[in-house]
Amino acid sequence: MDAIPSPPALSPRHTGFQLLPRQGECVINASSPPAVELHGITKRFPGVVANKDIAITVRKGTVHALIGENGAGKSTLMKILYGMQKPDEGTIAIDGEQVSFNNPGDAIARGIGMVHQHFMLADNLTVLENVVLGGEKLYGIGAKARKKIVEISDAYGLGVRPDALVEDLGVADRQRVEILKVLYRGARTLILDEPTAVLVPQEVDALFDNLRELKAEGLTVIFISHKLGEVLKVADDITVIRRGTTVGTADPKTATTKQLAELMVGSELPSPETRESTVTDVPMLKVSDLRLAATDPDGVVREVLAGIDFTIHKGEVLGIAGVEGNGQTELIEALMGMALPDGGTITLDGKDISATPTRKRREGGIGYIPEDRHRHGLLLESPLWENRILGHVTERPNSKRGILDPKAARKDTERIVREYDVRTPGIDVTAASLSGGNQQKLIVGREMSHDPKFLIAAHPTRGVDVGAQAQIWDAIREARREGLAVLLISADLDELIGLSDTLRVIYRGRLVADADPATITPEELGTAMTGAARGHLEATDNPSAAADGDTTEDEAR
Amino acid sequence: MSTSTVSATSAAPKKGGGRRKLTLPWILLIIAGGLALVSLVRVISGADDLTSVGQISGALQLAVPIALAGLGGLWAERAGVVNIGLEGMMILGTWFGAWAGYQWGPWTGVVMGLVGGALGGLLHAIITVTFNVNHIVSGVAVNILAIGFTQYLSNFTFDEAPGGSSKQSPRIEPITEITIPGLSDWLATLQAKHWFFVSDLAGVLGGLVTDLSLLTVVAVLLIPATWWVLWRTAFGLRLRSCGENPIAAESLGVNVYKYKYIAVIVSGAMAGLGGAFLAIVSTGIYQEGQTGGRGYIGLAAMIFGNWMPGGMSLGAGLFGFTYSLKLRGGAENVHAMLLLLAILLVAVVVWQLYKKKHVQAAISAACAAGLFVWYALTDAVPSQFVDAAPYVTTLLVLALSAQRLRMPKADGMPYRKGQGK
Amino acid sequence: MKKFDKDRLLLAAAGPALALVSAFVLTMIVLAASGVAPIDPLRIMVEQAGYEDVQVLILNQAGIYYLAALAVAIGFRMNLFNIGVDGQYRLAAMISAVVGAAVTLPGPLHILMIVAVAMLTGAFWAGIAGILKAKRGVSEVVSTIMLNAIATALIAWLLLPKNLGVQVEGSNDLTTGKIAESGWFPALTIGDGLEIYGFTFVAFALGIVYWFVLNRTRFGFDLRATGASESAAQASGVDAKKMIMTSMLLSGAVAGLTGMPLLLGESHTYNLSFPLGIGFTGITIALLGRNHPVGIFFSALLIAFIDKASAGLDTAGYAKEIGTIMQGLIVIAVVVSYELVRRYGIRRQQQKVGEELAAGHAIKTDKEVAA
Amino acid sequence: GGKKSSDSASSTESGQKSAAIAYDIGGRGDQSFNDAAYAGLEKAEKDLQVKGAEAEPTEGESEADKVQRLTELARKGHNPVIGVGFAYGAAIEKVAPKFPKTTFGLIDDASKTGPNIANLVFNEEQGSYLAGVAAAKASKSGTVGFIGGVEVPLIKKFEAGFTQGVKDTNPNAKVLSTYLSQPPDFSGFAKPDLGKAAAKGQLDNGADVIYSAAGLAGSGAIEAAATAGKWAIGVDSDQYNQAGLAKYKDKILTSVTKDVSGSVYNLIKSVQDGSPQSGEVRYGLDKNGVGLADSNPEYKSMAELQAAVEKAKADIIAKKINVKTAP
Ligand SMILES: Nc1ncnc2c1ncn2[C@@H]1O[C@H](COP(=O)(O)OP(=O)(O)OP(=O)(O)O)[C@@H](O)[C@H]1O
Ligand SMILES: Nc1ncnc2c1ncn2[C@@H]1O[C@H](COP(=O)(O)OP(=O)(O)OP(=O)(O)O)[C@@H](O)[C@H]1O
Ligand SMILES: [Mg+2]
Ligand SMILES: [Mg+2]
Repeated sequence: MDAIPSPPALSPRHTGFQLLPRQGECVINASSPPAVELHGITKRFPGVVANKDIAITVRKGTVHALIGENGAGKSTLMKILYGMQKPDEGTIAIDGEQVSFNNPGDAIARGIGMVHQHFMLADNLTVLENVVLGGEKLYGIGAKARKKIVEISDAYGLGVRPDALVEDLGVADRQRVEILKVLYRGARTLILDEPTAVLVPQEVDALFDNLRELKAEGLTVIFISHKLGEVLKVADDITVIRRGTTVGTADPKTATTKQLAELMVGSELPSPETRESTVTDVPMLKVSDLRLAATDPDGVVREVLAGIDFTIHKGEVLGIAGVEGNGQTELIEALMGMALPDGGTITLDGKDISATPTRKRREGGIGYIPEDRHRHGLLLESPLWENRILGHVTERPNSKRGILDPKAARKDTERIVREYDVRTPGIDVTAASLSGGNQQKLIVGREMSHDPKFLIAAHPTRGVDVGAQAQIWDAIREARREGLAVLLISADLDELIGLSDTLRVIYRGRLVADADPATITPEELGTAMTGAARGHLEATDNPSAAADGDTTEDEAR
Repeated sequence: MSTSTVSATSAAPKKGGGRRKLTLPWILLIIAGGLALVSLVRVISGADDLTSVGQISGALQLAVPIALAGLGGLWAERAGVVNIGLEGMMILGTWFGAWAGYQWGPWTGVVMGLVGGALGGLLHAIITVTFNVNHIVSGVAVNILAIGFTQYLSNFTFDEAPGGSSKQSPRIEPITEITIPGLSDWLATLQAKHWFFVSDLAGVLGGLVTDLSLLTVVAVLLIPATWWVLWRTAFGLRLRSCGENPIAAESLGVNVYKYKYIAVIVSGAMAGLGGAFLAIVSTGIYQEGQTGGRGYIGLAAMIFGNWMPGGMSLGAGLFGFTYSLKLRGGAENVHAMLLLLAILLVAVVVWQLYKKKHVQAAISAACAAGLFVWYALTDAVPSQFVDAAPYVTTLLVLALSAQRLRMPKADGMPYRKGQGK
Repeated sequence: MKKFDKDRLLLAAAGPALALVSAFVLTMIVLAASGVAPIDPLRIMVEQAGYEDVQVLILNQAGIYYLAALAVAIGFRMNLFNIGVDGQYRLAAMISAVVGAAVTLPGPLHILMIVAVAMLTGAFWAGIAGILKAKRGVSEVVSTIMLNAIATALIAWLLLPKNLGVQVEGSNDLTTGKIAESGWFPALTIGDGLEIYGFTFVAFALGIVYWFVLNRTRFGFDLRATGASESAAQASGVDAKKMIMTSMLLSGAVAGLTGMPLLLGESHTYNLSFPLGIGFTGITIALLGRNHPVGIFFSALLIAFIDKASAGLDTAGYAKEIGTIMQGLIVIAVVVSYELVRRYGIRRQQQKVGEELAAGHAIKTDKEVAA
Repeated sequence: GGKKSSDSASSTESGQKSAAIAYDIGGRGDQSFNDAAYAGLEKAEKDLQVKGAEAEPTEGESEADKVQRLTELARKGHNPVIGVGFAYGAAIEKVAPKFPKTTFGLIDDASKTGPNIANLVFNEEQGSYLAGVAAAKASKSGTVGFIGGVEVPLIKKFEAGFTQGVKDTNPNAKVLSTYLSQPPDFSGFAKPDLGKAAAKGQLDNGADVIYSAAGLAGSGAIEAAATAGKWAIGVDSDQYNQAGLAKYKDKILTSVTKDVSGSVYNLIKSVQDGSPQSGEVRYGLDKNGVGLADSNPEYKSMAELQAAVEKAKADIIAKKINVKTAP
């Protein structure tokens, strides 16, 4: 990281890049003013400068991508544009007109809509209620609003059910509700903050189709993502932010992901590829005929896991592909002992642990990188060193004979922070004050510090920037080489294919298909995840898969 | 080949879709069933007061202050502010209500009771919303302050008034009570015949239309009104969104502070109205310590009712009913309740057997048998247990009913504008 | 770095100072508004606290409050709101008094037994709420409110002469009979019959235990983790239901001790005038002390001081409700000023960063410093 | 040792006599027990030129606070020092030996004795017995009601006497009895709405005379009875004359009085006279320590009832009737 030159010294070293045009000279379309023009934006938070003298110009009717490391200040900048935060310095112009937003209401009135990185939905309210909230004056809160929602939903193929409770929706559906919220208010400029982080390829494609359609209607989209391939695919312009300031722009027609990554973090784009196999034939985790039923609030019993059978050997990474909500969460919970299965056995390193409590399983060598780090991995309001103890309170160096050893725990936290490059001012800051990527590195470091025999890694790099991604992948690879068995669950199919030694597809609580990561393409895997394929997937089995990559607009419906 | 549109919705097994809603016919059927059961117990035990006009109207009068406090809690918590200061706001309501009531008439008292409670609410709002202080601390402080201020002020006001003292106000003119002339008498006569079910129904209906203070009518109407405002208006939607996810609300241009303030002030006003009701309708005077924990009971009724007006009034009604039972010839009435409980437990046993929960069924059966024996061997329950009846009943109801409580998601959480993630 | 620490120290002291000053000012405004000379009552109160006998009263009361607040705090540390301390300590005091009066054992054993019975009773009563929460999901707020009332009724019934109670000829009181002297906790006598209950020291010692268990044991870590995030704690291997039970039982056991200073040091019997309501004061104190043993200690002292010092106001011709008002104002002033100081601290930090930037340093966020 | 709270004002100005009362929970202004004690002190201030001092308890206080209060009053030189209510029993037992020259008055408790303790006790059951006689006579339905504020032995004494009086007068009569709360929850004395609800229940069950020994909650019972056109019987003081109840006074048949005020006055006077009372000072019907009020003209007009009451009173004084103290 030391290699990164400080921003002012950065020079356009690659073709396709140019120094950022300053002083608003960037008038691409002379006839109409830019949709959004941010100038000299500075925003300070306690102990950190989130944005420093940022300037961005977004042309009307384009998709403008904003990329940068975790904590680079992208979300902050967008929140400023959306009126959720006030800039300390700088100006905002919308359609050539200088504006000042005191709250999101002002921004909405100027036709700006934002889909936040973390969904802004009230779980216990219906879709309709979530959509009309704050915009009740438009169409009321009753039948007229419902009609309008259905209308928009149909027009863009969002497939939203107005009367469903949001808590019953999957992530993709929530995303669509968020987009609908914005469209409902008649936004002309849409901000999408990492909309694809939680989506599978098909969903991403569907989203991009929607974006193109919006663009065709003259709407402007600002798009944030860590997935550089996507960015190149959908964006018309790209702005790169580093450490709170704009460091350059790129032309998606000419730039490569490698170049983008280098500009972002000054290092090479990492790849999850792991071709040398370390798989042994010593089984580490054996799951047979695992079953789990859940009871709905209204008493209906459903099978959420059925007949799950698999074995993970020492040094093997088993990847599970699947659309969210098909039993992955439950599988993890069953393996961790947070949910007791209704049948089947789980054997870890020869020992039956089917009825063992979570604590004992963790002591027995299960490491856990949870899918939702805020809910399952961290005590957000506690200092880092206490977070280092979490989950391993009974193990050294955290405690001795039932008594905590804060000194040792702190020392070890410092080691983790060093070894895993967790960027933090110290180990006494709260976990909440780390950016997502750094939180994730801390968790990975913690779980790896107890020499797990078996690691559950759920979306280990979700929302994490490319640099941090590489570190996490390296950590997993290294441990695997030393005999670690890994269960990998990820929505990022490149990651899944690249890291796994074996691939299985989960669909409606069953493992329906398996594939060889050496031959399978993300598109084929994506198809299988929708339940379209069974059994062993051969690359040749599915000739249409190749077409998936460039799905066209009309297919989206 | 159109894999691209397969969404998680269709692929993922739906979670809890199609929650079953209780429809009106079902509700009526359940009520009728309950009444029939009570009626049966009444006929067997001869405790005719169980569903008498007086019992029901007494229950209503005892339930109203609790329900108003509960309603107050509901308003605040729906907007995400925990209000344990209901008791204090109620105290303010009793004091202000009586202070204005004895001087300028009961309706002025009612208005001032509202204002007094609202002042308490305002204080709570300032501390919790503006200063973002732990809601429970603030509520506790409001309670302490309300006690201190009213006791202190009484020294200067009531103490000098004729008929008052430093602990008690002069008497307040009563509020008009209405009794529907023909109907009420007819129902009372019908009830006095002690027929199975018919008399009970007559008693219940009669209780609801006899000696009904106008303020009771207002209070009872506030329950559906609250439901309508919170669940059927844009204002209510915004208010509830502040309790579910204030940051989302903020991101849509809702002024969360404003709605929280309104909610907490209305909450205080409701509790204050409950206090005013106590002072003006229930007793006709202010009396130090007269709320006696009813604010807490209101809070409990609200949680009991799952933060919904209907459930809350059910909880308040249960309290009112059992309180009234205990106060009106407690020993005998509560004795009859033993039988009711035993019968209910038998039903639970059957259910548990059906669900193949044998251990639980055995425990329930043992309890039921114990209650039958107790009922058969005695004619009255010791008065101390009579006193505990409302609380034991509540606990039992809670323990036996499946708990699907769901409080507003951001209830009690600190919120600061512009701090959202 | 050194300067920074001094800043923090200053900020830490600013909170309480600001709170006390503003609480006193507010009280004075209230007094002045009601036409009472504002200084005088306060002067009387301060004067009261200078007297040895009042000091002893304050200390003893603080010990009692301390126990109640610890009980509440244990619950709070894992997001359980035990409103039921009031019922728990009363039932515990009553049952242990009965047992203590019925049995005679040699010195320390007798005391130990009474204390153990009290803890068990308190734990039992709290355990009902715990079991209802763990098994049936009943909100502990509701169940403990109910259990308080039920405890009252149960005690009233048990205290009847036909059950466990004793009514001395000619007395209108109901008691549990007197505990033999072997069951009295030795007190620290400081001349002229002034006694600091021995149990007061036990109470404060328990604060150390509380601190140790919470901050230095695995169990304490699990408990705090559950309070901070139930889902994260569960994933870390904590059995949430067991945790609810355990902490409720612990909270109840400590609550059971609340009555002990009085029972073992003063009344030696449970009677109709055994104080009630201490559990509720305990909530105030626990929150005021931020559930921290040292914080609780000071807030217990503060509340006890106001209680006892204001008791003398009415003999001096002032309404002693002034004390209650002051308590309310202090609670508000303390928490609000903590918040204000905290915000000020953040703003200052922000300013500093801004200044550093203005001074032309490179963009040097904290994160980079550590990297 | 340090200074004591009472050191500063070491004693009242020399020569000036003073007496002190320490109130029970509720304190001055309760229009009942404590106010009655205050009335006695007030009278003594006027008639005997003693200076009066008062001290109120705080809610939830313990024995130690009572000890402190009494000690402070005694040390300041007040004599006598009177504890209003049996709650002061244990405290007086502790303090009295330390101030042998001070007389301590203890109301409602005869169990804690000492050479300088005067136990001022009342035969509430005797007054209540007369109320029972009156109620039985006034009742047409043969059902009467008793409402007790809090179920403590003291209030049970009222119930016992009342029930006995009713039964002795009309063996077929039915007595309904209700308590509003259980100790130590003393809110039953402070919630008139509970009194009202209880009275309504009794009225619905046929009672036409209701006797309430429930402090302020009794006003609710009186209101309910009077509104229904039935008789109410008050307690402690002559409630016919209470301003707060003026609206219902016509239906207040009588009140069972308990001369707390007189007992306080007598004790102060005895101290002033140099022969302080000591030991049990019992106020029964004989000394008019308890009795029935007759302010209501309608009561006076009921000759038969009055006759029966007078006879019962004479019988009790003559010990022909022995009134029980527990139901
Ligand atoms: N409300 C806030 N209070 C304090 N600091 C904040 C706040 N919001 C953001 N920051 C800081 O500002 C910096 C930029 O954060 P921001 O969320 O904008 O990053 P980002 O570029 O969106 O990162 P990511 O890719 O992880 O989403 C972070 O380092 C963070 O520490
Ligand atoms: N209330 C707050 N107080 C302090 N810091 C905050 C607050 N809200 C946000 N932040 C800052 O926001 C920064 C980024 O938060 P955010 O959750 O957007 O990170 P992220 O990297 O985008 O996370 P994720 O990858 O999980 O989406 C954190 O570094 C944190 O410092
Ligand atoms: Mg972001
Ligand atoms: Mg992120």
